[in-house]
Amino acid sequence: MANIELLLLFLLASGIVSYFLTKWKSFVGSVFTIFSTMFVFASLAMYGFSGQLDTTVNVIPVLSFAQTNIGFYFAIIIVFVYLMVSFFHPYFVGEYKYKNSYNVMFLLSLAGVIGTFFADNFIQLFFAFEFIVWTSMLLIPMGKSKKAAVSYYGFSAAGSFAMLFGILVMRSVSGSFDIDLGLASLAGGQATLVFVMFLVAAFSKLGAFPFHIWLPEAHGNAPHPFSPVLSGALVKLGAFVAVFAILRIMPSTPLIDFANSNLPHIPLGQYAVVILGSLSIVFGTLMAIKEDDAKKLLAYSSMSHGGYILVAFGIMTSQAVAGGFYHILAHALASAGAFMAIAAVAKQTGTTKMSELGGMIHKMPITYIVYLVAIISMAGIPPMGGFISKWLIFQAVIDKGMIFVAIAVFFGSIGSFLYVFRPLAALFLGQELREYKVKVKEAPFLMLLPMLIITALNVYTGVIPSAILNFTNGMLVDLGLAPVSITMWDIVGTTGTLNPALIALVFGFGVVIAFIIFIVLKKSKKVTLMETYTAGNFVHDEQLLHYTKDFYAPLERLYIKYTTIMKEFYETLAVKVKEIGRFGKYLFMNKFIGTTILWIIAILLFLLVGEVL
Amino acid sequence: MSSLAVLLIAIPLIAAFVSILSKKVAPYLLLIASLINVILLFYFVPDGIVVIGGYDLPYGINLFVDTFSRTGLGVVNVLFLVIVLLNIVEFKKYSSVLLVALAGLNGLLLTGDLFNLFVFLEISGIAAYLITTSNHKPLATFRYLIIGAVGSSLYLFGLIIFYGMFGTLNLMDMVSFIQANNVDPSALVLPAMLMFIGLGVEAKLLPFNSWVKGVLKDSNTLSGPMIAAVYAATISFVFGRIINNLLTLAFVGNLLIVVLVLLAVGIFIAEAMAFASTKVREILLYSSIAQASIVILLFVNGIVLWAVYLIIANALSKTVMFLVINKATKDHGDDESDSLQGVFSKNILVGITFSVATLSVMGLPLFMGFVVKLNYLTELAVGAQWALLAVILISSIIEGIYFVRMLIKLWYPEKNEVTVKFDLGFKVVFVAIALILLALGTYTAPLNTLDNSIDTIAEVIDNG
Amino acid sequence: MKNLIAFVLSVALGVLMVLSLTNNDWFAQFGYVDLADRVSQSYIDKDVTGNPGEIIFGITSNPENGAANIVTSIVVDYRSFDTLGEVTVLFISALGVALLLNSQDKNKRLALNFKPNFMLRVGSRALFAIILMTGVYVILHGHLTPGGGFPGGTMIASSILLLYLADDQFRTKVKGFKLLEGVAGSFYVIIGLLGLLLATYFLQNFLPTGTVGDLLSAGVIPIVYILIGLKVGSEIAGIIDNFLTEEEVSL
Amino acid sequence: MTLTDIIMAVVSVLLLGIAYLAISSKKLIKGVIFLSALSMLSVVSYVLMKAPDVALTEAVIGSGMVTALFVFTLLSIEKGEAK
Amino acid sequence: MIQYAAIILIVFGLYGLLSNRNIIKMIISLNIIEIGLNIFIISVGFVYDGIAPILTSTNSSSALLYVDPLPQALVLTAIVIGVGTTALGLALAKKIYSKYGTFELDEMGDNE
Repeated sequence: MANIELLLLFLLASGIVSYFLTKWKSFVGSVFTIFSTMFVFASLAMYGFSGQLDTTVNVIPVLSFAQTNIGFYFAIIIVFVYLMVSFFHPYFVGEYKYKNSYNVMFLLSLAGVIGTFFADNFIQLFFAFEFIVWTSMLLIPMGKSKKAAVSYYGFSAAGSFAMLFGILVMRSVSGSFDIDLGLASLAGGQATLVFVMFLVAAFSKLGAFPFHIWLPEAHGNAPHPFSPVLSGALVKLGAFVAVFAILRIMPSTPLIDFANSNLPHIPLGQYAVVILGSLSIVFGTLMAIKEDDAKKLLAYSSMSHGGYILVAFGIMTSQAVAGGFYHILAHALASAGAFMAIAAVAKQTGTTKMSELGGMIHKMPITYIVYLVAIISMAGIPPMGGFISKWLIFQAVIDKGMIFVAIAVFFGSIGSFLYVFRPLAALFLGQELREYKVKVKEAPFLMLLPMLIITALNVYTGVIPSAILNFTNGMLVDLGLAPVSITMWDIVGTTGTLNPALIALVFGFGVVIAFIIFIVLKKSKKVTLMETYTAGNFVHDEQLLHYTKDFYAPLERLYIKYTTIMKEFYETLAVKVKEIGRFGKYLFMNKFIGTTILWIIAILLFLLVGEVL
Repeated sequence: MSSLAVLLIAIPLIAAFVSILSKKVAPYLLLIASLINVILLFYFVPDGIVVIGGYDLPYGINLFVDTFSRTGLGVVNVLFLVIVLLNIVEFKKYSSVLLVALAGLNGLLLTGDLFNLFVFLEISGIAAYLITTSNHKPLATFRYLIIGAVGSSLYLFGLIIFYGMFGTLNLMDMVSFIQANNVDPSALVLPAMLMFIGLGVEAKLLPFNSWVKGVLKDSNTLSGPMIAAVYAATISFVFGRIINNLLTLAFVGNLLIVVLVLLAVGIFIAEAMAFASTKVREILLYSSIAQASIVILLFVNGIVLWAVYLIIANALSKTVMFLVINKATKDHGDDESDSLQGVFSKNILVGITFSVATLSVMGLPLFMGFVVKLNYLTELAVGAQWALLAVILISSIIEGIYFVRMLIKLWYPEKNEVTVKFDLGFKVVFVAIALILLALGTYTAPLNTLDNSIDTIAEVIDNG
Repeated sequence: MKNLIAFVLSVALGVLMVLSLTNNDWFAQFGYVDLADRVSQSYIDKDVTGNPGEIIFGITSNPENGAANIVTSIVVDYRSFDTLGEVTVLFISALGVALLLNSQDKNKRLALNFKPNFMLRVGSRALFAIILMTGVYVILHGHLTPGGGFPGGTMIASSILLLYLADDQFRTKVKGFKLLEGVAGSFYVIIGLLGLLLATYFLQNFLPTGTVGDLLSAGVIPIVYILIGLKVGSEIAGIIDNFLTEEEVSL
Repeated sequence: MTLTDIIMAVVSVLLLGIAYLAISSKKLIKGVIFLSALSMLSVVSYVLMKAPDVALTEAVIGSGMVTALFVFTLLSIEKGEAK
Repeated sequence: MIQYAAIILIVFGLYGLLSNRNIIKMIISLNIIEIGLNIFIISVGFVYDGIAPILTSTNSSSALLYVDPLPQALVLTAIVIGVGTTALGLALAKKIYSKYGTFELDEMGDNE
């Protein structure tokens, strides 16, 4: 069965079934959820790659679907993340306050995802978009913080309403909600308007620079099995919108022609996107470096990776765009893996604070490996998927000669080393805390399975990217870009050719050697706590540091003052709205009848002065 | 028997007159009358112009029964019956008042004569003042009375100026006269604006609505949904009819801009006021002010159909929301959102229906509010009202934020458990309304069938 | 100071409204109205349903509307529906006053500051009769002379008010008034419905209209006015009773 | 200017004057009395404008009944304050 | 002239509502608005040299020049409605007085 409509109906139905099953036994309901998700993934995977998905509509006449390469690419990645995460449900869902609705909302938001990526008109796209917003929004408060959902909704709503505005502008031009028709009809000022509106949507969904506040809130406080979905899957909705905005609206209407200048040949709008994207990379990296909570740290890393995607799309060359698309996959896998590993740790220990954890490698070695591979991919080190995408992006950046962007991009990469290493060190390495020594065990098999699959894929995408790049080449052609030339083993860039398999081989070889050295020359010595120092930061009293507290304190000191600026900005905004509200109450809603009369008199006076005089 | 529509007014009236004779019979009369009204409305009342007293318009008074008024009557009568059914035991002594209120509301929706409309405005207004006395806040009721009386006086003032200009009191006659003689819109500014303000007071448009707070923030299960849903729907329908036929003739050029700015600012400030509130009922009442302003905005822009659906969606949602919160407040004694935390953790079903209503008001998909919102925004875009669109969208963000905040507070208990018990009747009503919202949000075909009929009838009135 | 500003603002509004009206070409100047432009001329000529020809007092018989008092013809016939609403307004305010001031039905008279003497009591009884008769006259001749159900009913009520003022122990039978009020109101609606049944339309006149100017003319108008008179009288008397009594609890 | 005009002008001025007094008087009972006077004056204006029906109704209801109700309200309050 | 006075009367009533904080005075102001409005309505129907719209044995023909009867009918309704509102307002005032012991809004405090 590969009819999209039927898949949607199936998800709705299984949502209802899972409600009752979960009510009866949460384990059974969650297992049911796994099978439902698996079914959807299997149908998509079986027919989708060959483009044989059935998009006809028989039951709900208002809907209409279309399979595009881009939509399918996003869909399969996100559904895969959903599937992987659903394996965690049996162990987590039972604890939540409204466990029945958890599985329901999970399945419903999955339905929204499918609706989004297979939509063939903007209204349906918006419908599905909003549908995902509220279904996922209701899941977040089951985690730690109740406020997180509010900021998640606020930014999501801002984004989707901006998109709606853009859609409506497009509709007024083209007269229909059709995606291709609408995008093709734009020109001039309207194109700019729609471009900006879609970018607002893309940025706020991706959590890129000016709209990043919700990311750490929502990712950090969401239920543990939902954080990977948010970061690995739902954030990518922003990238999907960004494709519309950056690659489909503006290329036909460049703002300023840079042909005769020394600047790179990018329209101004895209150039701004690139700049904002690199800002996202820098800020995300810096914020992640100072974060204590492992999940929030990864959330900031999502922000910086969102920046990579934006930079890639903004540059607009085939290589860059291919890198962007590849990065979507790589980051989805890496961040899902990392978040799932942390979720597994949190499941076994109950906390995600790095300062409260340590030495998990002894108890949870497999989880450790999963996390290690994930962060290696995130940092863009071979032989993982992240390396391939970053390589492509770097190439494009250098190709365009964008020095500052290049600095930002490299800084992000180096920064990644800094911050992803911290949770690794803090959670898994270092001294084993006494309170976790006894009771903590490795995660159960059902949780390890998806993590291992993801790890395998992380490696696969880093070693043999050609199959995926072939697919993205199809997407590039759809977008009117030249495909990136690839052979079975090589990726041909403008400045050279990359053979990932070879690199992986060399890398593997190096690891093996290092491992042998490690085994052979193994002699670690015990030091006292006071002897520990890192990053040039001296330890002043005897505390359990293990690379967690104030790890990069000297670096942090440089910018710690400025980290809350954006947050304060939005808080001030909220306060201002509140003040307007209070002022409004004072002006209009006080207990004196005279006020209302005064307003009536004032308005009539205003009008009559205009009319009579 | 096209005159049967008159029974919608006559039956409650005669029941009201009889009901004061015996206190025991009164509640039954109320039930029977409102039930008969619903039955009459759906099975017996035909479309057409109902002549009263045997004198054709413009000399006599007449009633319009068209799709527009029929839709309004349907919503109002059904919701009225539902609210009455839920409250009849507790508020027996308001039976006669409610009967008169029903007659007044039906009269408002039906009448095609502007002075007759004033009379019904006063009838339903006084009934509303009396309904709000059940809050036991005489000062708030007094404020409502004074402002309401000033509002209807201004309406009458505007109407009389119109009469002085055109010599008729009939809506259709007046409109066709103005159109036939190409009256300069600037001559209509003063009376149109007086009427707008007069009705705006009743429709709780922003600068004229200080009565709303006092009335709704201490409301109970009768007065809350009655004023916020039934009355609001009625006034919106009536306002819509007047705006769409008469006032649009005056709303051109600068005056149109002034009116639109007034409404747009009203929407934003009302949402901001809701954002600044912590009491659940205050949040709801400010949000309903914003929604009412949006409805009027749509009417001013000539988007009749979706304004009508917005009225319906709001009436349904606000009924659920006010019933839930007022019941909870009554049991709990406080409607501070912090103190009502976790009220739904023991009442999952009620919580779900409340959430559905809230999500519908926020305009999220799967519920009626989304369909309505999307369509009216599209219509605004078609009319190239980008500034209004932006204001509405920005306000919607604010609205969404405070509603989400409120919902989460109501779902997740902090410390002390709040125990509120809902009767079966309440639950049935909540579930029914939630299902309607869900059904109309997913299966939009019924909305589209009404589509043409409302537009055509509006044209019929336009052309006299 | 505040008040001064408010005053200036208000007066400015008034002046602007006046200016606006004087500038308004469509708005007829005070005293120079052409009734032919308005619907009113048809009420005067009684030719709404088509019956052209001059109406002569005392001669014309069986016109569409038989009242010599044109205002009455509008109030009780042409726009009778308004009047039904008006009666309802008064009804519900009386109901509301009772609801607000007399919710327990156990009120007692408000004590007056003075002791009425014998002369006052007897005199007021005599005056009561005279005012009552005037009220009844005004009601009965509502279709011929100025007045009608509303002032007449109020006169009846004020005759009762007189009794209240003259005697601080006096109370009427509120129950009786309620009965009168309810029955009179119901009959008004029933007359309307009879119009629907016997003629074609709600509130349509179904009796012969007689000769303009006769006491027994104008179809249902006198009957309706009597009902209105009774209803208004009893309602206002009820309001007065509520205002002149106090809840015992508060004493 | 005819006699009617002059009378009307006088009545208008009186109306405004008394209305101002009614609004601005400090004592409530004075305000009520001025309101009653205003109502009587309006009766005069109705008569001037050839509206006997309205004049009669206003005289009985507006001027008589409303004033009585105001006075009763104040009366019951004074009784309450005496105690 | 009297028409303008009526408009100013309405505005005076509004001013009264604006400036007064006393409940009874507010009801008085409301009444002033209503009186002004009623005079205005009648004035809209006034015709110079018109006669009162009642057929009598002296003015026995409908062909004579009458003043507009319709506004008079409307005012009849408006007066009665005004009385209803006033009565209700006064009843509420009594209720408020028994609750707060004052007619002054300023003395009632913020707790409604």
